Amino acid sequence: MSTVTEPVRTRPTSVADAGESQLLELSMGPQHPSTHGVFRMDVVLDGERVMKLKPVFGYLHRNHEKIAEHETYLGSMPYTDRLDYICSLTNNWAYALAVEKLAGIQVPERAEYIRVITAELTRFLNHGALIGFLTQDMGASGTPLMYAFRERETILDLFESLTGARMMCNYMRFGGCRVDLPAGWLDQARKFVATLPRFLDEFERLLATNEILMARTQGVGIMSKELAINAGVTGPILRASGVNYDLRKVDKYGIYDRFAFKIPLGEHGDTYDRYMIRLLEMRESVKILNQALKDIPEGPIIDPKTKIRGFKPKPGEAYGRIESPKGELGFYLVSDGTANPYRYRVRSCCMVNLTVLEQLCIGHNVADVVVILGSIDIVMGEVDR
Amino acid sequence: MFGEGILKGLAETARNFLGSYVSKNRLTTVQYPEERLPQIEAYRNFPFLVYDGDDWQQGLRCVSCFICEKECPPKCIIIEKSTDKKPDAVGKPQFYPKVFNIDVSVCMSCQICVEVCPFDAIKMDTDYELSTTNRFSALLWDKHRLAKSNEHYHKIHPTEAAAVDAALATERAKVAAKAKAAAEAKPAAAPATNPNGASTTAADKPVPTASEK
Amino acid sequence: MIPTPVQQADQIFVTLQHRLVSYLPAAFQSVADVILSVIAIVLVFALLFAVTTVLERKGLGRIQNRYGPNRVGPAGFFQPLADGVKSLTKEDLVPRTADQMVHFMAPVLLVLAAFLAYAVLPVGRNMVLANLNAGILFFFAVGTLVELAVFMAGWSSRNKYSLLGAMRAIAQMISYEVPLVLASIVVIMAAGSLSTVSIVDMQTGYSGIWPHWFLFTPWGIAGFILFMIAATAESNRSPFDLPEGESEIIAGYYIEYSGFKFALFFLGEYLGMFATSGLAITLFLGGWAAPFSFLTWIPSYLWFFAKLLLLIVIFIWIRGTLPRLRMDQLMSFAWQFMLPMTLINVFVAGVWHFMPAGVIRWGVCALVLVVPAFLLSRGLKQGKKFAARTYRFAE
Amino acid sequence: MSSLSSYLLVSALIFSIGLAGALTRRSAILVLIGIELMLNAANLNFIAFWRYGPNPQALTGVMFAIFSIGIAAAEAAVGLGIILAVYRHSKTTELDQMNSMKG
Amino acid sequence: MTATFLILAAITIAGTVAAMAMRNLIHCVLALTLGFAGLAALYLQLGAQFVGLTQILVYVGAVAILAVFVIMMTQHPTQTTESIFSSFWFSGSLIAALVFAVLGWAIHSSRLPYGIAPPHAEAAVQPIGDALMHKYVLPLEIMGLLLTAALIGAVVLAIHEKRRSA
Repeated sequence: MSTVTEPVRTRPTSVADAGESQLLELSMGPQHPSTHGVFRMDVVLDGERVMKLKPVFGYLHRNHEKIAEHETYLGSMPYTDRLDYICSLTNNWAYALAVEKLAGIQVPERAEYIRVITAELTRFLNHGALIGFLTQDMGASGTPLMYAFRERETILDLFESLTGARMMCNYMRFGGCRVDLPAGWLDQARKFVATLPRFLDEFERLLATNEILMARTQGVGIMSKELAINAGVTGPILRASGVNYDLRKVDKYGIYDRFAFKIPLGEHGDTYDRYMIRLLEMRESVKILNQALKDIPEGPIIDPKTKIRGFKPKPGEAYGRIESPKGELGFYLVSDGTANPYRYRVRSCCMVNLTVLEQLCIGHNVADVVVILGSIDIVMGEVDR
Repeated sequence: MFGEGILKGLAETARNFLGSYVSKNRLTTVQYPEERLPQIEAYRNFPFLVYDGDDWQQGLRCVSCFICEKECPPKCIIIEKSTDKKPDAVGKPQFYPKVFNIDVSVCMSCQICVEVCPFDAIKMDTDYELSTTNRFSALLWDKHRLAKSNEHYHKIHPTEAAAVDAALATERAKVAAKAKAAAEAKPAAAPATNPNGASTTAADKPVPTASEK
Repeated sequence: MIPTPVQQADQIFVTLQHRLVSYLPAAFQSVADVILSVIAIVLVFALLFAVTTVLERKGLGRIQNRYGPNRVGPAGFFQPLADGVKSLTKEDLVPRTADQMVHFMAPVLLVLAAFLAYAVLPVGRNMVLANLNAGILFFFAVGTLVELAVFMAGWSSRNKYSLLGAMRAIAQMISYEVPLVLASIVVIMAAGSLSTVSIVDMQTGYSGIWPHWFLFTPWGIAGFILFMIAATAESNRSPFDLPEGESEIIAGYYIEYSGFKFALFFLGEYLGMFATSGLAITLFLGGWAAPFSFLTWIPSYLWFFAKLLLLIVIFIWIRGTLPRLRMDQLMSFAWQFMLPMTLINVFVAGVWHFMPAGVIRWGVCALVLVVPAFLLSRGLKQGKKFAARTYRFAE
Repeated sequence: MSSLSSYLLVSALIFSIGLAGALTRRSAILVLIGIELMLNAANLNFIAFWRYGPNPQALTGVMFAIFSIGIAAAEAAVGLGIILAVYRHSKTTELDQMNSMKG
Repeated sequence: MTATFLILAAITIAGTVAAMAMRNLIHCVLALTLGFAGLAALYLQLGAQFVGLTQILVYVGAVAILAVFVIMMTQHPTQTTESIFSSFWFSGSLIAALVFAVLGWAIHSSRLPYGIAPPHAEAAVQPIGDALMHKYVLPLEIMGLLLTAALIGAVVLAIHEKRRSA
């Protein structure tokens, strides 16, 4: 028996429950299949109940910020693709926004529309993939995931024909976008967006009222408003806790004030709310897409004054933030007048959101840990940077 | 009633199961080696060096100006300049790269080298069947491996290549005219206007847009 | 009496076996008889396993709008061959700290136990290896060996995940064995026998074209559904596949197995699924009996396997749709829903026995089953705590 | 030696093994298992006597064995439960160390 | 004294001996299940199908698993036992040996009054059921009561922990 109990540690001192039952320390990850990357959780279990949980990250650390301080401003743009590698276009936008603030560059209208369209498509594919992965974490053998990926493929095709790459788009430039929309792209996009509500209906029929899903998610991992605000959580999981905070409404960056859309808010802050908020946000994204695809004007796509080579903004600092699909993604830049930023810092929504994991998981099951982690929606590329 | 949502879900999967036999658009899978997706024009993969004419060494547009080496974010380009000169794409005598290596195991296909190149010498290829059995030498592409003809460029990015060709042609005509004028006026004068002329071509080139709209 | 061609076709394997055995000296005949049957069972069900793995992957693929395996052989049907070759040629890794002997014994015992269960399943008319007096009891007895094998696998691997998986598996199997047995008790009550052969024989009659299956009674329907739910849990299939929940405890009790031993676990799991499905067919779906009286000319064994495939398809379908339950929900489902429902079902079967035939009997029995089912499911939802929600929108 | 007596001999052997285990092992669980073995040995006797007895139709031995199995199951459940309870109290299942009657 | 009997008896005795003598408690229980299975096979060989299968169901399926669970719950990592036998192992095994000697002598020397040649008898399930429902209905009910009491007792023992930790 020694080998079974070898890794087991008894609870140390508490007289009331010392030796009552044995605790099991379980290392979930970094090779665990449902940690969404190389993430590790040191979990202490009592039976299957989580008593302690320590998130351990840094396995994917690649020195992004320091590399960026040695790159030109443009040279960092492809690296931002790799932060949250599912939503490279929103990362591009956040970085471009920061540099534009720093250098005081104006963005032509058409480019703003393209940015909104690509960002909302990105939001759609991110939320779809997330819900797929979340149900996969619940053991749904991949069916919802495959449906989400079916739609994601089409979005990626659109991205590819626009930017040249499916995931590492490297599309936005300071003052606009790299290339204009190719011929027929808008029609293709309109046609595709018209099919999205049908996909959402299908998705809802498949799982939204499923008893097992409700039992697995309702009342699991409840995040209170206070906790969410105190921890600095942003994005859909903040709104699932009932806080009305969406940078698209708060900052009205880009041209988001031109579109009519609503912010769905949860009440309970549990995993089911986080799941449903994303479904509803996808519907709102479709609304924005329809408006943007209708209104998009002709015109230049990039400020003609922007220089590609030898871009040196005046000394100063700027913080550009957007509502990425996962939360507030911000880039803080300090320029000393040279071609490289003096300081480059990423405000990663994934990492900030991840800090609440322990509070959400304590007292739940091992199986719930995986689901809660899935509902927080992290990408290790952005957490570890 | 308990189980209603489960039954709804079962109906949905059954619909998809049957639908996958009926409608072809449900199946997004492409049976890869037999069927392939249509090549998307904007697609980019790894860089290649464009050459004009038939001789890849003579026709190479690269003048080894080191801009791409400097701008490349992951620093995967290695250039060594030649000591002698040869006429470049527009007809002016220029240095050429003695060594031009790209470590494609480091390259992240960001296209920044293409954007910064003032000579339209480096472009993005679309070849994606690149597996090799040697991860060291086979992934370090040298000048010969990188050199692809202008026809190849036309094949993979027709609109973009046409725009580039047009820009080059006007440039060439300008240089030729200037050379003619110089030859007529003062045969000893050295052609010194090259960098300005080249950068205007680069700025004139918001790549595929002009012709598409 | 000279058998008709239909009967000949029906009994072709039985006569073939007799013919083959008759060439042997009399002393060996009974032994040879058994050996032949065992070989036949092993071959047929191993083949069924191979076919099912392909079918499952293709079916799941189609459900998920994919093609599924279609590369090896015609339409991918030689995929199991490739898988088999792969698992045979893979290195067999055993953790250094593992309990070597137990680690080795576990998959063997699992497959052995799974195959043993087929001894009492009548796959066709006169086609049963052992017509045991207590056949169903035998079935459940060998089923317990599976629990032991699973425990041995999980414990001997010296892995915390496998131990968690084994604990889950045992807790689940023991909990669902009770409703499984109770769900089959209604049939035993009606048939008055524990012998699988006589239970099937009782269901071979027809009134008009309709067969006398136990399914066509209120307690039969309820018993079948309850049995299938419990069987899903017993064979660790989705949505009750917690012991091997790949997203939580990776592969559960067989995480440390590789190569052929891993394939054996796979085999054992599928064989267990076939066996419990076969028992469900035997108990509720008339075994090898044809569903309509005018279809009796189709050989009996074909009917058995057709029904088996139907149940397998349902398993695959459910797997393609549903997420997994949690351990506590699984347990409360077993004890708060399955156990009371099976007990009520036993009661209903008794009422059915003593009431005069007719519509009233049907109605009363159905009512006695439906009302508690409704109330219990309400209880499972914990007083409507689980419900679809509406959301508010902010501008 | 008759067939019956060979069964009886096996039964006696199992009984003695169980007894030896129950008397000598330190672990309370194994002591319980030893007792189970002794019960089983008795069951084997019942079955053997029923089988070789003058009146197999009466099923007396079989019935006795069935009841014995049922009671043994109850005994094992309660026994192991008690071991668990004792363990919670004294943190050991070793009989040598459970030497105090007072909690 | 057929070959089958010899094999089964050997398996049974080997299993029980291993169960009582092995160091690792889990191994003990696994060996014990072998012994129980051998016993069940002996019952089957004797024609007591119902009892044999019930034996497997109850002992392998329930008692052994329960024992395994209890072992896993009660094993302590710090618990390093030098000896698996208690301090009075010598007297204990002596007593057991004496008991076996007496029993063996008794069996050997007694002239069994009946049944040298086994008659063809089988305990079919139906007569057992009949007997349980008619002749032995009172013992059956009492056993049911006993089992219920045991169940409640076990539940009480299990709930005890929950209340304290809560």
